[in-house]
Amino acid sequence: MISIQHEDVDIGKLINDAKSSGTGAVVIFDGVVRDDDIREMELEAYEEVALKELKKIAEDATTLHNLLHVDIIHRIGRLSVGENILIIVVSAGHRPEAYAGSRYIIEEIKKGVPIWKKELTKDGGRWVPGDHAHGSGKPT
Amino acid sequence: MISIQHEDVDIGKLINDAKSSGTGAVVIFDGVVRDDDIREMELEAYEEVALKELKKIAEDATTLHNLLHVDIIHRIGRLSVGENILIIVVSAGHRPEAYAGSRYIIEEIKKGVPIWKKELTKDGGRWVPGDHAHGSGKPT
Amino acid sequence: MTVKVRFFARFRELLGTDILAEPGKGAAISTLVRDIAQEKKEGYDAIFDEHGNFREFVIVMQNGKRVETADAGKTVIADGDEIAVFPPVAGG
Amino acid sequence: MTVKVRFFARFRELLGTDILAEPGKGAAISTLVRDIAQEKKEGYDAIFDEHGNFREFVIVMQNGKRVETADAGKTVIADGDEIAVFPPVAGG
Repeated sequence: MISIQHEDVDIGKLINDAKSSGTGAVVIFDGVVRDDDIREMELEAYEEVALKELKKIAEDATTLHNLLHVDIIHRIGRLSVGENILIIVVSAGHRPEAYAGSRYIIEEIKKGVPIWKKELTKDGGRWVPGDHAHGSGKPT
Repeated sequence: MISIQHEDVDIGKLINDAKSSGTGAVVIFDGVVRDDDIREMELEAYEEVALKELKKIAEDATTLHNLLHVDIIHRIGRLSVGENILIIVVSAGHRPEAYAGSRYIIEEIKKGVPIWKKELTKDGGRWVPGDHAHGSGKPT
Repeated sequence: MTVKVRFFARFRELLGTDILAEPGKGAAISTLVRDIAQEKKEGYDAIFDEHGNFREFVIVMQNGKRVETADAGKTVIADGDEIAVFPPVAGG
Repeated sequence: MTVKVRFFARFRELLGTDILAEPGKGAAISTLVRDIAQEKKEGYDAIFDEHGNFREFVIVMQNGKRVETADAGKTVIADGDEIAVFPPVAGG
């Protein structure tokens, strides 16, 4: 499942569904709203494009790291401290591939998928600057 | 929770419990019985020593990688294909620490914790050779 | 012809989004965006520098594909296009 | 004095485990393990080479702490000790 959605997901169920007979390792990344003196976080996406790019990242990760299954769920809307922002579930035959595939996906998302975060503090709001100054990937 | 046990665990609950206000990333490793033409796997541990070593690994990982929370659950007994063998949950402020801490823990477990696996096939059984020929860590 | 302009994040807050515009035939992306942004000085200043060029960090897409801002002055808009303009991304 | 010898994995299958032994005062670990293993040739051969030395991969612990097998011939057992002997680990 590749999805941009408001609702949270059942990670335990995703893990079970990620397993097939060749699975030896499942690695899950769960990005969480951190309490950097904020009340909430507001997430916004260019949904159609972001979803297409997440699908492309999942495909590339599968090929590059020999993955058996990939889920990426990126949440949008208002999220409180401690809530899940991004859940990545990957399965592979062996652990090196599962770790590398998981890491590849999160780094690619940070690099180029059109999603933005605003931290809502008691003094107002602040857009989170991206990790990568030039944003959304390379021109195609 | 650091544990060697027969029972499975609720990974979703572990993830929730791993979160604190400083948590920005949770990484979960789930090692699974892979279908290498086997029927089941039988796991055996030198329990008291293995548990002590898992605790030491968790402490070292916490210090080295600035983790906020660590769970390690290693199962023993008979497990079928697809069942969880080892679950590692780590939380940290940021993703590089969470990934590095998780990886550190699994590699240390592979290197030195006295646990053994026997693959039960239709032709009998076969003890799995370890990743590290000389086994259980350094002399102390 | 009708096109839709979508701003995101801070640009959306300053300029709104899903703006339907009717540029003349042969209009370039940068002209279209400049015309819309000019209605609100703060929004214009967020996107364009003092020479009227896209600021270095601004990202522009035409129908979901990135257009280098340096080329946006010669990239012509077609009927039904969706033009998106946004600051650096911060997902994950 | 009484000590307990624990074999694990393949060694357990060949020799049993949780074996209570009463070695004489001053007995070394290697002597104790050799005496017990000798009762079953296949078990003995799994742990010791043709010169009666521990095979290179064998791991020995005294009360949960590793003892180099090269030193096991001069490491003396104390009353109540737990001696563990096992093949390379494969957890995780």
